[in-house]
Amino acid sequence: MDLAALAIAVPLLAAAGLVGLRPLLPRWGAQVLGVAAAAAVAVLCSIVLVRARDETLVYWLGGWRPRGGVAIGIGFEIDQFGAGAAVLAALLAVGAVVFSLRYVGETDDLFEALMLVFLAGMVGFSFSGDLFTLFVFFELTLISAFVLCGYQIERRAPLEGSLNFAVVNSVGGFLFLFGIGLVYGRTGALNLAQIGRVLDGEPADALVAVAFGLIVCALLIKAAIVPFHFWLADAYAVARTPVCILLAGVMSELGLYAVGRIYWSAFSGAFTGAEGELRAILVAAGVVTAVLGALMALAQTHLKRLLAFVTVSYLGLMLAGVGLLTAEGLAGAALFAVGDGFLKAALFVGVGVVQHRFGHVDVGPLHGRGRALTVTAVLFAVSSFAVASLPPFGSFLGKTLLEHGATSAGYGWLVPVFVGVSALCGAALLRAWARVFAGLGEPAEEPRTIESSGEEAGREGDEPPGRRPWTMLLPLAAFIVAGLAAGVWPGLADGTVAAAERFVDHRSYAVSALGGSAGPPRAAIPSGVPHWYDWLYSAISLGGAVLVAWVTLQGRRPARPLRRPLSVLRAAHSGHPGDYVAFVVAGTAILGGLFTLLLT
Amino acid sequence: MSAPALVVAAWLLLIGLYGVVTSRHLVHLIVCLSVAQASTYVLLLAVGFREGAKAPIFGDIPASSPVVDPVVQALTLTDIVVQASVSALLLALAIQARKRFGTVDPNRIGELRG
Amino acid sequence: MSPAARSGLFLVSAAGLAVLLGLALGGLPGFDGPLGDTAKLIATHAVAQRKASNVVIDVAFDYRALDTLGEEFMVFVAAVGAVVLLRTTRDERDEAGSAELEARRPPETSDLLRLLGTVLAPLTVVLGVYVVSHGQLSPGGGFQGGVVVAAAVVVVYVAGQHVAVPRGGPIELTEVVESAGAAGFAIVGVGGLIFAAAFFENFIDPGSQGSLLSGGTIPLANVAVGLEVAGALVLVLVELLDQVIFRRGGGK
Amino acid sequence: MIELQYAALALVAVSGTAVVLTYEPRRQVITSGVFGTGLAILFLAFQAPDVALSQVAVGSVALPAFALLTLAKIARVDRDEEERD
Repeated sequence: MDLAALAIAVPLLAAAGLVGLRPLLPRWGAQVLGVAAAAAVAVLCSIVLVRARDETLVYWLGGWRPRGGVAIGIGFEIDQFGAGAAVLAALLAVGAVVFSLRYVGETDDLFEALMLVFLAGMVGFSFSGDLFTLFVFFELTLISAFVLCGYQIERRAPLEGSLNFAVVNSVGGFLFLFGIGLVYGRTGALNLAQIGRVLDGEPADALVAVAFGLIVCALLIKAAIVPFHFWLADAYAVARTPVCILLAGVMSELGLYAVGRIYWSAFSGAFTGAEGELRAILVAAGVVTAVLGALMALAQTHLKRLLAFVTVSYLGLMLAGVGLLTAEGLAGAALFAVGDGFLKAALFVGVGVVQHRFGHVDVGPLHGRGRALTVTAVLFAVSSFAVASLPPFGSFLGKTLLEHGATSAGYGWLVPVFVGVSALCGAALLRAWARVFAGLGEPAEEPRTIESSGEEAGREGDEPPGRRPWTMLLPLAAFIVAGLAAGVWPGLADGTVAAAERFVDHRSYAVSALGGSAGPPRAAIPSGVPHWYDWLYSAISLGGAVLVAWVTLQGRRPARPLRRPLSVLRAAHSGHPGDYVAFVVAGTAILGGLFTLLLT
Repeated sequence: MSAPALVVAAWLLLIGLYGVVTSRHLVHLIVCLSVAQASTYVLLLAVGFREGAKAPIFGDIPASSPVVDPVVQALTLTDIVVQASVSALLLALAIQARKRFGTVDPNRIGELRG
Repeated sequence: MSPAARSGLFLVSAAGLAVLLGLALGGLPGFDGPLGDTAKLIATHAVAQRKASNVVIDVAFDYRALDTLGEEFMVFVAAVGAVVLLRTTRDERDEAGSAELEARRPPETSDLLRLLGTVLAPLTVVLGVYVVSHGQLSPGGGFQGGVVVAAAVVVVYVAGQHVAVPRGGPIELTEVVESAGAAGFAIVGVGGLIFAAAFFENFIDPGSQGSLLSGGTIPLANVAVGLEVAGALVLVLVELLDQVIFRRGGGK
Repeated sequence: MIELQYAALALVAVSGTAVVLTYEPRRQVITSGVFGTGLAILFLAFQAPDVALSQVAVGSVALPAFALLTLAKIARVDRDEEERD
């Protein structure tokens, strides 16, 4: 599977070329190179995805095949989930680079170079079957992402967002590496399958539980799960639109992907018998995140920050899906991540167009001014409804699978939670849409702090206002179409469930990586979604979203009983890196403690 | 006896994070991060150390002599480079923070609330 | 949170974390057990397979070369990021005004410093090249040697401040060196695809143990990394130095 | 060798704590240089000369240099602003 290696080498070489040839390359040449490299990655990863249909692709870097079940070098272990994540990242990157074509600023060849390294990092992360290589690409993704977040150094908010992003995620890196050290000390292995084989032997002890806890916390920081989520709202709210597309569309989801990957390949044998407890912990964390994110989204009047909290909320839903520890839940989370990833990218592009036109994204001052942007208004509304699980978009299909997974795992009470959270997030989006694009309701409360003062306001780019180049509307439409395709592609739901069955098969993963004999493959049961009641749930979500949006549109401030809890919540989001790190340590102690108490 | 090394590793992680949490100066905060990261070097190398074994460089020692774990050393090399890269960028952000916010005290930088 | 609340939350949680870490670390084997499976395989076979006596470098540049590729591009991003994050912004330029920028000439350096620089720099470069080229034999390698070379370049840069260093030329040259190094390492990987069967497969004859060219592609990779690290470090340091030296407001 | 290891561990633990508790940044950079060198000695005692060399390059030279330059720049901005006022 040389193509998989090329999917990492091509963007890296292109990035080096962009920087090295900067004096010679004209601007358009650099842009062509950037788009071409990202598109090449998309093509390469798609071929890999197609080839991964029937079997897990194993690729040993440097030709170092394992000897007697012991890995010597680094292995890629690529199944449809890993390849799919890479395709999603590459497609979003193509859209992001196209969006940024007419979006000129300073030193932009460097911008494209950084985007390509960022993409290579995510692709490597999705392919890796090695714990330390996961860490390396985790850090590569992080470091390029936070430079991209802070790209606009002439403004204050990006600087602070980037700083918090870097500090909190660096701490995540330490936890990750500490966990790797513990695992390596116990197993003498870095290859996930090999770790799994050593750990299978006996039930987990404190070392295994704590190591798992540290690694999971590091990944949950990336995935912005409460209480590790604080940095995300700060960073995503201030990054430039093309960066947001990749951050919110795929980077955080990759954290959850890695939780699943590491659990099923390495740790699930050691935790046999304790799945119930682990399920309860992960689902609880997911639900708390989903609800909190939705409430915070409703409290926002800054469009990008609003989208950031919708992202947090939906990441919570996905964690709940992965945390069910069943193939169906995982498949639902994956499909939901793809559909929602495209639609959220579309929403960020929509907000980017608004920012391009008006120079800021505060709902208050924008009241009714979006009427001028007809196409954007329509597309933004469509994506908002789709995010609130409008059939037949991918988000609807994914959430349907999630709900089925929850019911069959005995967590039927999750269904109303999912429906309610979708309604709240949809309401937050629709209310903002109604204010900005339709001029309905009262203007929002006082402008938010970010970018609201005159000094901070500034258009993204040098284009004269009023023009909405096709390079911005094209990705917007394409992302919506992709989100739709993720819902109507024939056989996608069943295919995803089948892929998930393979993903959660601990034993056959090890066999495909290191050899040995596997049992018969598990048969995937056709999901049969959507049923009639799934349409009903969707209708409730959508109706609830419109209703909540309508009710909250009337008042300038939140309802009286909600004010105090909301203000406490908002005060916790202080923008202080010390606070955030303290929360990270608290979360790690709690999660690690629960794992140690309940899983050993 | 591996206990002292492991205790020092855990201590460096916790004290480094304490510094990050209580910091009043961004440069101080960044240096404290590097202390916390040093904990991972100590842990990795302690995990790979074997009493009486030599460094895994077969220039001057016979090929059969016992050596310490070469893999963790390669991992630590990578780790050190990660730290250098992240710290350099954070320091660049600190300079910009001073220019834009007029302060390097994280308690007084606070644009992003709620 | 107030500072007291923040410290309180941290101390309570850190105490909990300390207990967990204590429990976990207690489960690690001591210093007397056998090496882990992977390490044992590599420690016994590396020299025979690669002929390079420094097994750590074998691991970093051959067995686990992909990790090092990721690491090199982190350095690459750090250098690019320093250029991005420390660039002079438009408003700063407006504020300073072109006349004032003209007046902000770098200060004169003393003859002694210049002499010291002239003598030290070539010696340091030689040392750096030695460290890079002997990585497969003795402790050292591309990263460490690259840092040494960068130190030499920066000494020249600081000592040579009296020569008006035109902004643009040297920086761009450094960027070229840095990206050539980064690309070079990736190309060594692609070479494995072309001349052998897998990405980063060692496609050059490993030679004999102890010789300067032992290890096949390992010395090549070391040179690439050395270039990249030296270039990147020079970029970061020069960007930081520029912030300090060139802005020494002589016009005031 | 194990004695050297204990001594280096003690040095690292003490100097690491000192780095964190030195809140004055300029003095902290000096302590961090000591800490970085202590780590390098510890790595030698761990039979890791390659890592020790990297640690000297990064912990004792590059990082303190970065940090000092950053502090110099911050002081520079402070002074410029005072002059302007």
